[in-house]
Order: sequence, then C-alpha cells, then structure tokens
Amino acid sequence: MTEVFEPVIIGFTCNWCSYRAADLAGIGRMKYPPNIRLIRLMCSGRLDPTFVLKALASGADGVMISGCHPGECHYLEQNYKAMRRYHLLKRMLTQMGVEPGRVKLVWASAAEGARLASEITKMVEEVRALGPLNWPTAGAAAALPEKPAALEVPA
Amino acid sequence: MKYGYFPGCSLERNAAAYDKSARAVAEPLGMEFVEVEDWNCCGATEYISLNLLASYALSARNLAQAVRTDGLGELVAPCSACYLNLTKCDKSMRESPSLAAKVNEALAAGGLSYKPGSMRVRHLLDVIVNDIGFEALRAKVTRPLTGLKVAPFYGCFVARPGYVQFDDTEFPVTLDRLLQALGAEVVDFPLKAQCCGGHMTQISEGMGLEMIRRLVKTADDRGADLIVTICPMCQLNLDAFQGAMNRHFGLNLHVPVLYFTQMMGLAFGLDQAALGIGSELVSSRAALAAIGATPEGEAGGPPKRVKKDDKALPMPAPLMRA
Amino acid sequence: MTEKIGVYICHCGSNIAGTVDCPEVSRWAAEALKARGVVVARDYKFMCSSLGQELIEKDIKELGLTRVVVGACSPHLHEPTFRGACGRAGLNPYLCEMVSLREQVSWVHTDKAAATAKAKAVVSGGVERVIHHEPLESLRVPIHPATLIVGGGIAGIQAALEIADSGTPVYLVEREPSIGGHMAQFDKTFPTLDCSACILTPKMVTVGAHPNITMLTYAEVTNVDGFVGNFAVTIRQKPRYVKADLCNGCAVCEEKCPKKVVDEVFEAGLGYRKVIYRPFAQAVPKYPVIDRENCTFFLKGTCKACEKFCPTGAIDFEQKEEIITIQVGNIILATGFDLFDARRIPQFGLGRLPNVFSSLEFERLCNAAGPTNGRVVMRDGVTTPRAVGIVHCVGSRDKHYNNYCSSICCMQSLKFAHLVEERTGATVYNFYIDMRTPAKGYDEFYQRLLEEGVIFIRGRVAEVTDVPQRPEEEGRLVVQVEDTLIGQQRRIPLDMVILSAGLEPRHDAKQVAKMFGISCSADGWYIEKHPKLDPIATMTEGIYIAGVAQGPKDIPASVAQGAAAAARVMGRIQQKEIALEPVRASIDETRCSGCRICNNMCPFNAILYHADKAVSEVNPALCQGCGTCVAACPAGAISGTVFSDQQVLSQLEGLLLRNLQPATV
Amino acid sequence: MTSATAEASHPVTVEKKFMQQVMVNTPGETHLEMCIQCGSCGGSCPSAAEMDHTPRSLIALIRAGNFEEVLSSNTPWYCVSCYYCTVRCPQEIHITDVMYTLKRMAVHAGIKDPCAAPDFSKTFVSWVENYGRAFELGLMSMFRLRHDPLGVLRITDMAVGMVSKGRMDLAPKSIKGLKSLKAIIARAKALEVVA
Repeated sequence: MTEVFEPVIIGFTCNWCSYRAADLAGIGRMKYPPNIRLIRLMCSGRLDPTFVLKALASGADGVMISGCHPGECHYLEQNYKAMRRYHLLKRMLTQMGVEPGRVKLVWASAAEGARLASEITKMVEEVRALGPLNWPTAGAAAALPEKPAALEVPA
Repeated sequence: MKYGYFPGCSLERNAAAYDKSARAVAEPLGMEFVEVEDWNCCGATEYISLNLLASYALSARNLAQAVRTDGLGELVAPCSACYLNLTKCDKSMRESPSLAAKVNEALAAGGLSYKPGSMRVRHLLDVIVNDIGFEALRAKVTRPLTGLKVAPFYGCFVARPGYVQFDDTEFPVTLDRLLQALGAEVVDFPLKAQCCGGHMTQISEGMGLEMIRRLVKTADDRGADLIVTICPMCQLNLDAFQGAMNRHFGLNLHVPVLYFTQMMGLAFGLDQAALGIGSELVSSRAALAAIGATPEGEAGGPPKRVKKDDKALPMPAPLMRA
Repeated sequence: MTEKIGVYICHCGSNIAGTVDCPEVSRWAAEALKARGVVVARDYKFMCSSLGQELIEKDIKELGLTRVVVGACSPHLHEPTFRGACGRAGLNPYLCEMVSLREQVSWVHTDKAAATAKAKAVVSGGVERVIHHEPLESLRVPIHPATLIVGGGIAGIQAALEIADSGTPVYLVEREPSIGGHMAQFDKTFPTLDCSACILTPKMVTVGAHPNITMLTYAEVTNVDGFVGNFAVTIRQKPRYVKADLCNGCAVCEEKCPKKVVDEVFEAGLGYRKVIYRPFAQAVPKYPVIDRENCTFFLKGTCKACEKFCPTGAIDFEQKEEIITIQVGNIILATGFDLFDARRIPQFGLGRLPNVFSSLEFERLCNAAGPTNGRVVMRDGVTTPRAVGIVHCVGSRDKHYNNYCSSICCMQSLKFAHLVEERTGATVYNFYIDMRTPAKGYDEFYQRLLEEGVIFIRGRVAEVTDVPQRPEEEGRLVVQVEDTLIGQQRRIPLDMVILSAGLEPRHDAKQVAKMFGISCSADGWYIEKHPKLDPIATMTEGIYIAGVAQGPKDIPASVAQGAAAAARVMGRIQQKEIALEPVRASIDETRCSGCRICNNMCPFNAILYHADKAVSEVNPALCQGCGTCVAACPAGAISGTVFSDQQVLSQLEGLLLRNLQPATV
Repeated sequence: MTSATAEASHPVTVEKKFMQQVMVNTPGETHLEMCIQCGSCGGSCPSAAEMDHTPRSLIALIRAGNFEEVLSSNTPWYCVSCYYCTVRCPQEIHITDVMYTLKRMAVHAGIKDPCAAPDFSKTFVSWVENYGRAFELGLMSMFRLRHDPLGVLRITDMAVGMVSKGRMDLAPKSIKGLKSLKAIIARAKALEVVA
C-alpha cells in the first residue's frame, strides 16, 4: 500500500442531533473514512474552545464541531452560542497560523446521517490535502502499531 | 441598457423580420444591442447529435467572440435554439472543469479561449419582461392591440429544460402578460409550450405536419386571430409549412404567425414595414385589421367560480394565472 | 487510588466482528491500557445477551472492578442495559461507559485494519473517560397524571379514549371547530368499504361525553414549557362567538344565516357552508362557530340573523379569544397531514380543467352527506361521467415534489374506482406506476376490482388535456400516457379525472416540532425514536407521536399507533415518576467571582445570582444539563456531571492515544 | 459514487458496462440506474408514434446491455428535443441528453442509419463546417433530393414564397474567421473520445 498521510480528526457531536446523525449514518451503512473519532457532548453549547485547542495540541490534525441546526437546538438556542464561540476561535486560530480548513462547524439534524457522512468525507480530504498539523507534541496520535489505514471509498 | 446581441443564422435571413423588429423596439425601450463580431452557427440540434465537443466548441467560440465584442457580460439571443445552445455550453463548462479544459484546448486552435460564467446568456423575452418590465412597456404603447385575439406560443427552449429558469416549464406566462400589456386579448392556448416539430418536417414529413396541425388547429379553435412566437424555428414551421400542412390534411386554416417584437412595434405605433410585417407567408393583414375593434367577452380561460344558485360545483382557482 | 477497569468488546454477531478484529481489540486493551488500570478485557459474541451481562457482573464481583467500559452498539440503544448489569453487581451504574463500535466504526468503514485501529482508539478514549466518572444517583421526576393530545383525528381520538378509559385526565386540542379529522370527510373506507361516519361518529360522541376528556376545539397550542413529567402548555382558544353553555345545537342559526361561502376545509372547496357553521352534521362538539372573516355583522356591522333566531340566546359577538394554561405529564402529537396540492403539477390540469378533481374533492363528491349527496357527477353538477380516469402517485415518488410513496394512494384509488363503477357504471381506468397493496385484505380488494372490470394501465400519466387530436377526443378530457406494458403511447378520452394526491406533512409541521422540541425528517415528518423498535416515542422524553404526523399511513395503522402511544403514556403515569440522567451543572461558590457571565447563558433561567454573597448558583430542578454555562465560566467554577472538563479532555487524550506514552501518563 | 464502490467490490457486468458508457458520454449527472420505468417520458413524447421503442423501453434495453438494439433504434433520431421527458422525469434523468449521446454513439459505431435523420444532421453540419453558418435552402433542397425527390415539388411553392419574400439565400454565406473556426472544429474532433 502506498504511504498516504492519514489525518486524525476529532469530532465533537451533540447528544441530540449530530451524535444521532452519526448513529443514523451507521444504521444506513453509509461509508466515510475512519480518520474521525467522535466525542459526545450534551450540546454544542458545551464545547469549550479549549477542547479544540487541546485536541490540536495533542496531535489531532483537524476538529469537527457539530450540533443541531440553528433554531433546532434541543436546549432552545445554545447552538447559537457554539456558533459565536466558533467564529472567535477561528479568528484566533488563523492568528496562530492554523489553516482555516482544520476546524469546521457542521450542522446536522438527527435525520441527516448522509449529510454528516459526506461532510466528514469532505473534511478528511481537505485535511489530508493540508498535511499534518505540525504543532509541538503532535504527531504521536496517528502512530498505531498498524499499517496506515486505507482510504475509504465513501458510498 | 447595453447588451451583447447574438442574432443567429435564422435572423439573418428567414427571420429577418424578427431581427428588424427586435432592433426597432429596442430603441424606444432604451436598449442598445451590440452585435457579436463574426459569430458562427450555434449548431442547432444537429451538431450535438454528431459531435459533443465540437458542438460545445462552436458555442464556446460565440461566447468568446461575445466577450471580445463587449465586456458587458450579458448576451441577448432572440432565437430560442441559439439561446439554449449558448446556455447549455456555458452551464456544462461551469459544471465540468475537465470539459471546459477540453473546449478551451479546442478554442486555442483558433487563438480563442472562454472562461465559463463570464457571459450571462439571456433570451430576448427574459430581458424585455424582467429588465424593462410591463410598466415601462405599457408606457410606450400608443396604439393598444385591443380587439386582437392572440395565441402566445413559447415553443420548447425558453421553458425547458430551464438551464436559465425565468418561467414555468409547463405553462409559461411571461409572453401572455406581455401581450396583455400591449392591449391584446390572450386566448387560452394550452399547447403554448409544446414543440413546433423542429426539423421533423424534413425527416418525417407526416409527423412534422401533424405537429404543426395540432398547434394551428388549436389556436384556430380557441378563436385566435394570430399566433405570436418568440422563436424563428417555431415561426418557420407554423408559417412557412402551414400551406403544406393544409394540403396534407385537406384543411384550410389561415392563422398568421408573428414575432412578439412585431406585436410590440405595432403597439408602439411603429411602421409595419419597419417591423418586417408582410414577410410572413400566411398574411397577417386581415388579422391586424381587427386592431381597435371592441373586444368581446372573455374567450376560453378557466371558468370563474360559479354563483350560488347555479347547480355547478365550485372549482379550485388555478395556481398560475396569465 | 488507581481504578480497576474492565473492558468488554461486543462482536454483535458479525455486525462488529465482520469489520473489527474484536479479539485483537480486547487483547490490545488488556496490554496497552494495563498501565491505565485495565485489569481485564474480554470480547464476546453478544454482550447484551444475559450471558454477556453475566460476564460483566461476575468480573465486578470477583475482580472487584471499579469501572466498566463496553464497546458495542450506540449508547442510545444499550447504555441502560449495561448500567443495569453494573447496578445488579453492586457497582454504581454511572461508573459504566459505553463506546460505539458498531454505528460509528464497523458499519461505516470497510477496511478491517483501519476499523480495528479506530476501535482501539475509541476504546482507549472510553477508558480514559471512565476513570473520571463519579457515582451518581439518577434524578427522579414525578409524572403529572394529565396528558395532552394535539390533533382530534382518528389517531388522536383513539389515544384519548384509551387513556381516558384508564382513568386519567386527557386534554384533546383540535384546531378545527370539530374533531374527526380527515376520516370524517370520507364516505367509505378501504378495503371493507364500511361507512366511515358509521364507525367514526360513535367514537367522536364518546370523546365528547367522556368525563376524563377535556375537548378544546377551535383551539391551538401556542407554547410549551417544562420537561417530561411536568409540561406547562399554553393554548389559544379562538372565539366561537357562541356560548357553549347555552347552545343546544339546534342549528337554527346555521339555517337562518344569509351568507354562504365555499368551504375550503371540510368540503375541500367542493361545497358551501354558512358563515355560522358546524363543519358537518355530526360535529363534536355540537356548537357552531362564526367565521369572523366572512360574517356580515363583523364586516358591515349589521345582520345578526343568527342572534335574532337563536332560541337560547347563545350567540355572543363580544366573545374574546382565551389563553388557557394547563399542566400535563406527557404529550401525544397526532397532527395528521395536508393533502398534496395537485395544482403544483400544471400538466394534470387541476384548477384549469373543470372536470379534474383532487382526491379529497372526490371523497366529498361521493359522500352521501356531501354537496351532491353522493351523486358522482361532473363539475356542472348534473352530468354523469361515462369514462373516469384515476391517476396514482400524484406528487408522490417524484423528486420534484415528494420523493416518498404516500402508501395510501393505491388503495384509495381502488376504492374510488369501485365507487365510481358502482354509482355510475362508467368505464374506470387506473393509471399506476406500481400497484402497492400489502396489508391484510388489500390485495384481495385489488383482485375484486379486477373482477369488476376496472381497467388498469401501467404508466405514469404524462398530461391531462382538453385539446383533441382525434374526433373521438372532441369535447372531452384526454389522458396521455405510455402504456408501459405494451410500450406504446396512448391517449384515453375521458369525462372525469381524479388525481390521487399524496400526503404531505402539515404546512406548519416544522414550527410545531420546534415548539415541542422534537425534530422532523428531511421529508418533514416527525422523527420517531427508533424506526423499527420505537416508532411512537421521540428523542424528547415525554413527547409521543401517532398517526400520519409520523409518516404516511392508513386508518388501521393510525388507530394502532394512537393506541400504542396511549399505552406508553399510561405506563408512564402508572410509574408515577421517571428516572432522568443526572446530567446537571453546579457552581463551586469558592471559585465563583460573581461575574454573572453564566447567568444569561442559561435558556432555562436555572442560574440565580445571590447579590449578598456575590455568587451565582444553579437550580438543579431547572437545569437541563446542556453545559453551556460550564463552557462559558471564565473561572472554571462551574462543573457539569457526566460531561466534566476532565472527562472530555481525558477522553480526548485517550482517543489520540496520548495515554500510551509514559511521558504523559 | 454508488456505482464506484460497486465497481470496486465486484466486476462490472455487461449490462452495467453499456449503461455506464452511455452515462460517461453524457455531460452532467444522469442516473439511468435510477429509472423506475414509469413511462413519463414515453407518455410525454410528441413524436413517440414514430419511434420503434419508447424512450422508457430504450432505457430498459440500455440496462439490459442490449446495445445492438439500442444503437440501431430510430428513437433517438426522432427525438425533437422538446425536453418534456427531461423536466417531467420523476427521477430527474436527463433523457434528452441521453438521446443525443445515443445518436453520437450510433454514428461512432458506424451503425446503418435507421432513418433519414442522421443524414439530415450530417448535411446540416457540413454546411456549418464549410461556411460557419447554416444555409436553409441548400440544406433542404440537397437533403430532399437525396431522400425524396418528389418531396421537393411539395415544398417548391413554399421555397419560392420564402425566396420571393427575401427569407432565403440562394447561396451560402461564410464567416470571416472561417479558417480559425475550421481549426477549432478539427481540434475538437481530435479531442473527442466516445467511450
């Protein structure tokens, strides 16, 4: 197998919409690359920007934040707060020289398994194109006692 | 307003009246047409039947020429076939970079290139209805077409497939409204977006003439004094082949077919000759004499909601009304 | 102290094992995560089986596990199962962490090596996270015994009766002046052809008279607050301009009212009603309403005919709308559907060609109580059609409109065909794409129609026109269609065409869903908790769905779902209280600077500020545990149970396998 | 994308191969595999009467991999490209464009003309290629003479009328940049690959 760079992406999902979208993608056997690893929060509003920084600092090459669509938040309006924090975070990251493509906000309702799957596929491609994020201490994450993962053909 | 202008082969000759009248009405409406420098045939529906890339190259050359001619970015095509081919080419090139690359590689052989999306191709009807608008039209009417019963005929390409969608794909209404703005009475013409037969008269005469018969016969049945078209191919089929059609089916229909720009010119009080009226094979003289006559009550059209005392059941109002 | 962690990897038959090397994952966990406290790791064919659960219980007892990580399906499916197992073995249920190896690994990936690698990372994340779990007690919330049912169609009626009969109070809210829904508009029901009114009206009457049912018709829910067990619902009661307590339903007012308008709702636009009206004779409740928009008195200030003739003086032009608030423990949404507006497909001619009818128009046309007393006639109101065409799949199975199959149209069309044949002897054509008659007695009905000589043409109708091409088409409607079974285009001359329009979500389904905190599918139908195993509950505790609101279905299915939703609610009421996830935020007063940033972060006003102590405090009763305040607190003084910073950050470390490097351990 | 995975996992059948060929040669995304055989196309087609197969059955034949039958069918050639099938297809299949593709594939495969249409297109194209513009009189007369000489008589009065009204040229007229146009067309044809 040819040595392709396999980025590691951390996905923060909310318990009500995007985590269920991920479940739905599974139930529908929709394929996406194995490069993403999900963390469940109750709400995208719970996302402390430092989680993202920590993820990047600890070796993730990208972070996907996802929650209910604006106006559909299980907690009424908390995803708007997530959105505001996201934009601030983006600005800060650009200041720090992190390519904008590495952190992405994706809305996905509990019905949008397909959408989430395709968004993940897209993001993995984009981050793969960007290459490894060479922050200090990074890098170790991808290194598993395994051969590099094969690129999935998303259905 | 200034537009690039793509007449196309038909308007050069058989539809010269369309070209003439289009230019004639442009002036009072404050539109300026800049004809595309040394344009070529759009390939009609024939070229793409044999070579895909070459047919795109033909249209791409025209688009490239248009960009050269003027940087306005808006290109008006009065001929529906040219309009379709030019929009199709631009759309396909926009959607497929690989195709665009190939087309440009071909253009390069002629020292040209075209950047997809750099020309917005529009049909003359679209421009007049949406840029000029009915109000401005009404303002220009000096000789309203009252008393004239017209069947608006759109043909295919303005309605379908709708690469540029400015009207309904099944029951377009813009031409109806335009003609009403000119004072004409629009008859209910359900076949208004059907096919005129295209090249059928050539490759399968019986079929072609049958398609023409349906249109002319229905317009006649619905009490139209004349049919108004927006496409030279439609005009050619319905007008030039009306005689052959009559002979073929032993009919004696006589429904003149004019361009909407000619109707506009008439309403604006322009001289008939300046509008190329008279060049149609089925003479419109008699029909046009009706102008000014007092209109009779509503012809055709869906019945209005009935009165309570009537036995008839009420029916839903149509969603789209002309 | 270091935790003793047990890791359990489920094969789920081949569902997980097919793509993930489960034995390898558990081997790896035991080895690589030993340093992190993993004392045992096992893989098993079905962890959720009783044998699988016993494995965990045994280890907890014998090895004294203090934490458990299960790698299996989605926690939304089996978290309760494994927490239960821990509980039985004497371990606090909340010390168990479940990670998804099926929905989020094996089912979405194909490369076994990569999937196995990811599975390891996911397990390691779970292990790191579980270390920081704390023993918790689930919150117990009392269930208010009353139930709100929104929508008085057959599904809502069924649910209301089931619950009311069990002895607990029900509020039934209906937007229209009478309950009954679409079923009340029908004449016959397929496949048995029993009279719709005959089977529906008794149920309606029972609802109206039931001591446990409060009917709120001509009313709409405007706001919902609170959560499962105790919702506060605001309802807007539109003014009827008729005093319910005085009206005896004699309908003299209706008779005397001088003004008639087209009834777009109950008569589907095919008939008229007075301005003071009951939608139909057997309406429940029996009192009429005045349609303010059209009432001559409200428009011109004179008339009052109804008032003059009312024998009981029940008319009250002064009546104002009322805002009612009620407390309920559970809510059932049975809001039904809208009919697809077939005018959106202009080539089918509805609204343009008089003798093209929508399916609901035809239901009224053939209804004995309808505008023609059941005479099947053309739009002129007198002529009997000789040939009638029925078009299937109108607005359904079409990417331009609705992509789904509306599921009732085939049977509905067969019913129409039978009624037309029976009442007019006309030749009837059915134009279908695929004939779908799957339920009990349905295909037999299709067979019966074939026997009755109804003509079936397989082909989606291309257009309905009044333009003749041949002499026999003169003055008639023509359906142009490809008869796909002979591969030829055909033009069928007809007198009447019926469009079997599909079912659509209510035009306001999205707003309603938002108000009740549930979600809609891409098509706009309300999403059930599980498509197969829980088609009644929603993602939101205490909110249930029944009938077509959940997706196209016919009467028997709607009734079944209404009853099922009722059973579910009754079960809840029986339990008297419900256990909720103890996901709550709390503020460490010693670290709170009183900056009040968190205060307006909370949409539930659960955070109160003590000016005296200059600190904020979370009211756990109101807190719903979204955690937004936790993320917002600059001092890090707020912590959230189950999703604490420590838990999230450690899971992160685990997922990125930082925990494997001695340096960071 | 679906077909991509399918391909990856197992060998492509004869049926699929031909269908995919047709799709590859059609610009834009068209999904013949999505056809539900409802006949909206065949029902809408104004010239269906002339066709040996309705568009729907042609799609069925494509999916059956029966390329002889498909490419020798007159159906694509009688398509008047009114696009009714395309806009009415509930599965949004670009049927008209598929018809163009089938014509090109047939010509490319050197199939015997099933009717007069191919020659009409060729004649039309030849005028465009030699002059840069269409030439109706030449087109009609030349084409008619070849296909039904008597037909010429039937349209004489029409032709005469057209000429007398000044609506028809007697000789073709050519564009200035003919050389470059020819170069462009030549290059385009060289680049054109029919799968």
